[in-house]
Amino acid sequence: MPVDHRRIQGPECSEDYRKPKTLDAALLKKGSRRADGRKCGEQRKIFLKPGVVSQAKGSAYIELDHTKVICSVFDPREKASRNLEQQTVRGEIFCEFKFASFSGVQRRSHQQEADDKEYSLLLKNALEPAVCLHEFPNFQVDVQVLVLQDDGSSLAAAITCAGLALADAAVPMYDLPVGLSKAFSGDTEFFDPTGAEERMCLRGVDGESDHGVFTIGFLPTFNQVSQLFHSGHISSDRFGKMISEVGTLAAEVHKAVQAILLSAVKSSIDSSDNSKLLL
Amino acid sequence: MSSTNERIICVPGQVLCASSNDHVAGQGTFERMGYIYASLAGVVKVEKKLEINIVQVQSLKEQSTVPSPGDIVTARVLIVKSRQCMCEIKCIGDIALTRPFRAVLRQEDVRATEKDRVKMYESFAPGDIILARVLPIMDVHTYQLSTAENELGVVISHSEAGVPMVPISWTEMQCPVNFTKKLRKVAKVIPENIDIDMEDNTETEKKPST
Amino acid sequence: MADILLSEAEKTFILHGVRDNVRNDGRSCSEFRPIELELGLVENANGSARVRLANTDVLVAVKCEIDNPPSNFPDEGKLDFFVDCSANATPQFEGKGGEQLAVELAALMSRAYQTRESFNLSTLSIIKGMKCWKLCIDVLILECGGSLIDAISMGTKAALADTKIPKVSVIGSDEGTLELELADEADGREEPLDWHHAPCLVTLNKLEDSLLVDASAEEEACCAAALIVGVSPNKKITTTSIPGHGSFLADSKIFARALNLAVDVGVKLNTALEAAIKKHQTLKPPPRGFLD
Amino acid sequence: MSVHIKTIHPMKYMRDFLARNIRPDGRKLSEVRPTAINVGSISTADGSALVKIGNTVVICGIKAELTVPNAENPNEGFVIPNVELPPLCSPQFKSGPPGETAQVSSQFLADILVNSKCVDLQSLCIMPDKLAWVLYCDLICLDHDGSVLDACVAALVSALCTVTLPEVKFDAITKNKTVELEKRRPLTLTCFPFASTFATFDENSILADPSEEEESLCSGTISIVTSGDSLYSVHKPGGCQLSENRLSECISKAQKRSLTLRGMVEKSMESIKS
Amino acid sequence: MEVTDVNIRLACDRICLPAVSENEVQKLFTPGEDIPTCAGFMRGHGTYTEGEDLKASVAGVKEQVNKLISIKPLKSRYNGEIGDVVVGRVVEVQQKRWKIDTNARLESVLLLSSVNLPGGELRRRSSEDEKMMRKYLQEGDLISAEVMNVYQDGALSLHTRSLKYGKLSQGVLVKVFPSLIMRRKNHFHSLPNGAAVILGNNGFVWICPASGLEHQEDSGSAGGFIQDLEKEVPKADREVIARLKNCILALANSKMMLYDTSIIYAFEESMKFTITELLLPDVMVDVANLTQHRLHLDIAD
Repeated sequence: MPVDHRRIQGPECSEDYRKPKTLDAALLKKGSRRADGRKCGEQRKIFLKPGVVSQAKGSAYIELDHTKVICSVFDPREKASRNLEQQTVRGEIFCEFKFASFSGVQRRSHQQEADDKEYSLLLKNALEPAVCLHEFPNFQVDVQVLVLQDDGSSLAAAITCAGLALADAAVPMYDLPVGLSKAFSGDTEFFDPTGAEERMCLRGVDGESDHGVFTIGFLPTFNQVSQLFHSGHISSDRFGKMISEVGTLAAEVHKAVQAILLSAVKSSIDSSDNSKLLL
Repeated sequence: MSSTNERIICVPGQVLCASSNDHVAGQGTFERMGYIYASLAGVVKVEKKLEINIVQVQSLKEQSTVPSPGDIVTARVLIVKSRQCMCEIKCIGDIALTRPFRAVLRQEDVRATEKDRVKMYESFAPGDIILARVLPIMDVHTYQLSTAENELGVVISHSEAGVPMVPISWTEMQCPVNFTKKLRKVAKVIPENIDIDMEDNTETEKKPST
Repeated sequence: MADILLSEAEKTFILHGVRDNVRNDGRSCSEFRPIELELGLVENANGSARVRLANTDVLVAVKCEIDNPPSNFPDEGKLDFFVDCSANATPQFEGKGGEQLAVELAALMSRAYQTRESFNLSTLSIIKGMKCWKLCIDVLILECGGSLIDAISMGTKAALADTKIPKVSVIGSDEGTLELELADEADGREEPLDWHHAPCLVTLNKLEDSLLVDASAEEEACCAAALIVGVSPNKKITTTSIPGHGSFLADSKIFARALNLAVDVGVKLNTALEAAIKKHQTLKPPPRGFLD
Repeated sequence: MSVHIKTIHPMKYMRDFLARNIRPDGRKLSEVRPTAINVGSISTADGSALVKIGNTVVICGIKAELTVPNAENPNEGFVIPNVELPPLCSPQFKSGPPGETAQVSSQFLADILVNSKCVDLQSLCIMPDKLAWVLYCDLICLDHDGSVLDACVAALVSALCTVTLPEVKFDAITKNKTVELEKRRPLTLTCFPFASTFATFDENSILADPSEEEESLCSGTISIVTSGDSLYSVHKPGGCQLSENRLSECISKAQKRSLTLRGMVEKSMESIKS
Repeated sequence: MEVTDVNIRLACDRICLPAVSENEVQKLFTPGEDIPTCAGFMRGHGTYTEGEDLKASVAGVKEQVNKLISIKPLKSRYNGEIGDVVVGRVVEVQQKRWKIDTNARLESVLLLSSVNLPGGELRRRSSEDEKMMRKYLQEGDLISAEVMNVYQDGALSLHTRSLKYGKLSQGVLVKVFPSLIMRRKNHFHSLPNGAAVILGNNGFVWICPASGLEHQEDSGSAGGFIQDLEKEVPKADREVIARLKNCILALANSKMMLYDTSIIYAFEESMKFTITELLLPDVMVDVANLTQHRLHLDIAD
């Protein structure tokens, strides 16, 4: 393997001291409570804050218990000219999604890994329908996302967080996008799953047919699904039903995001008023 | 200024009003299915023009706008060549940009008359701050500017002594220290105005920035 | 996926055609173009397939390697997808032009094959916790003419059907490292894979209220949104994704219709593919390759 | 209009302020920004800390792994610091491998660890020549608003304070290791080095804890690493000349600040223990 | 929605092409191959001399006009000639000119001064017109035009200064090899089946409802820059266009020359198949064969 001269190198090989996590079928116990005490349809408490990065045009931080994601958005800049001849009438969102090396149970590499790249694309596809792309032709808006700690639903958290960061950056948007995630195995459905629940549902417990995890990017005002990322094994009828149920769940998160943004605008108006009074 | 509770604050995707003949969507808004929605988080403003109410949303952060044809921009001259000069756009209207945009000002767009006799070196110098209008986009990656109006052209230019020069005609500026004259395409701005602005600001700037 | 230029009038013509359920080549909205399949044309690979879907042309090759099993699932093997959007297909892929698309396609494929129901990775185990097979599935895009992922998924399934894994025997162990011996190919002691449950991916392109199956490149350029659905032969959905900048109305009817259409088409696709593969396996025709 | 002066005449803007002994954000020249240290917030890491100095934010997460010691130092473990300046923290950075600034910062931290010996590498060895701990300390800047080195050093030291390592038994014959996840012991630090950065606008104006804007307008910066009375490093990459008096002034300020910072780390450590 | 079965065939069932050959197979030359010559020959395109010998520099067939020997390549991009009718796509709007993709090696040029602008023929092109250029033709638009001039470097200069040329409205573009388009007096055909085709010499074939072409000729005052995006083409016309498209592709697939008669015959012969059946390779060959047969009968008559 080539040596990375740009970083301080550790020993050639090292290994995790923890034993690999086994899947915990006990999460599926028929009781009404989940491992962290939530009901199946209950979301973790959301902590959301815009304007956390001073150097960015807009930014936001989201915390779903142990899942922690930070996002910053920059001014539109001219597109990295790939096709000079090709005039595009629409702008573009460029997303870079990265899991911090210490964000998961296992240490991750500094370089962008395959799932970082995949999530970057999924996030871009989830955000673009929400943005008035025609207002900045030939320009791209950079959206940078860093997952500080991953305990499930990190893509969903990133969508919500990036939506708020875009609004904070005053990028014109049709709606505030909301990300939601659901894991299911057999008859049990976990809304806003934790990392353990996600792993278990992705794998499925033997003998039960339907299982999987899906993340949905949602624009509540126009009732649009901008991203539907699913992995698992499920019948179309049930899947269709689950998607249609998402609307009500999204409305709640959407309200919360709107309220946070409103109060952020209010407080910045107040502070700018005060400073004008000082003069 | 009015206090917060008198203003309407909105977030992207919020319905502002029904769109009609006398209510149209302006900046920071968009129209869908007969309604005007906000596309920005900020304060709603309604501007009345010829009996038509233009509904706008003004963001607190300067907008993520890009120059559009017809805008008046403030730009800094970077390189002057014989047929054109390169600039970077610093402000669009009265919005200061955080990232500049590249732009080109061609020889034929420097002034409205006697276009063929324009000499770029006698109109601009690197470092000058100019006011210009954005032309319709021809080339994909650069904006084209024009100073072919009386009010457009050089507004701030520094002499070799490092002090701002004073315009003495629409083609000349003079250094107040060693009185050398330089040729420029000068914008028609009342000169005192600039001086007052420059001096005053140093006095009022002491408040903590927000 | 690869952008092409169309005039407004051409777009309008396509759009109105879809309203009338007559597409530019006479197909109805839910009709696939004729597909041509060839198996086993890459001799150096353990399995290979080429799919031609009108102008879309992909080559899929499977290579087997011995690897260490994943630490969290010691009794399983690995699948590794790699998509090469070569500049042969379109000059737009030159340099890094095709990279984003390649990542997207490879990720979609590995998601579609992620569950045990789609592909049983435990059949790739050699010795639990020590050695396993890793299948490297390389997809080469030769020409883009729309519905790329559909063709890739067919090619992958066919290439896996064509793949035979050599038998391995342990001949001894030395200080914790195992010595393995591969059976000679000539012995014919090779085992086929269990590929029957593998999914096919179906792209539905949305044009106004219609859903188009197997859109041509021109039609893709007109469509506002697309939904990719992975469908297994037993009518289950293995993966979904909404590529590009489009979105769908979250109406239960629309989604139910889209998902049901995808499943119906996907099942037909799986059935036709399986029949073609069976036919190939009974006929065992010599490879035609690229030269005619 | 102030915004316009700032974008069109940045140097004049700065000079006008300094002439009146005040900085654009209202601080005095020697005043540092409010600092906050928050430890142990990342539960997937074996040690972590978040440091805020004004707007500047740096997070440090430490992952411990097992490895074989180097042949040259068979009874030592490893501490590997790496600084990431992702495009997230400032538009001046591009994505991709670490740029020059990030490389210099990583090396700066590695040098401090070597010079100050704040972590006893021998304590990271489990069985000489066979098994040792390696601590991967990854520092990510989340907001790049000046004096990032100060925040990096503080984040690294505070995160190291929170590291706990499980007990490992190693059987040299069977090569079996048993990790007792329940029995964890904290890492002990021999000293607590902290960095203080100053920006030099000209010979007379030296700004403590400069912001990004100030750093870009000043001719150079100087970073001083101390732990109480001991001085570990003075890092002055270019810039205008500095008289000896000025330098010793800075050093004494840095020493004072390191004590304050140490107090803050201890306080936040207590808060997580309780 | 009714979902039709998917058709997957194996490659071994593929029909070998060319199943249709028009005449006896001509001798093919490969690059570097000696070309038999006559005394005092002249070196034409696609050849080079090495010592006394004349050799082919491209793969193709020999063409001899008196003493001029040239090799006509089998596959090539479009080599324009003055007076050719072409169909092209606007790829770039520049100052005073449009860049047009005509399948030639270099992008062709349509000067602002070579088009009819609204409001009369002889109007000076003002700078206002320059700024309005994207209003007339923008990226992606299709036009029919005539080759006005061939520049030194081989780039083509086009003009649309006739009422029959200009912006194309609703329809379908089919791309075939330029060599398959037969050179004729007329390249605009209104077919009896209700469709119209423009057989561009550059291999771009435009198929549209017959009304589409007529309509354009009426609108002289607009300079051929208007499009009707509102009008819907009736379903019956649409089916004719789809069938025509598939027939043209079937003929091209069998390397048959395209001109009005061959297209009409192919269309008529295809009627026993459904439109979608025409996408199947064996049906395509069948249609080409039947057309070939009818054309031979014509010659025999």
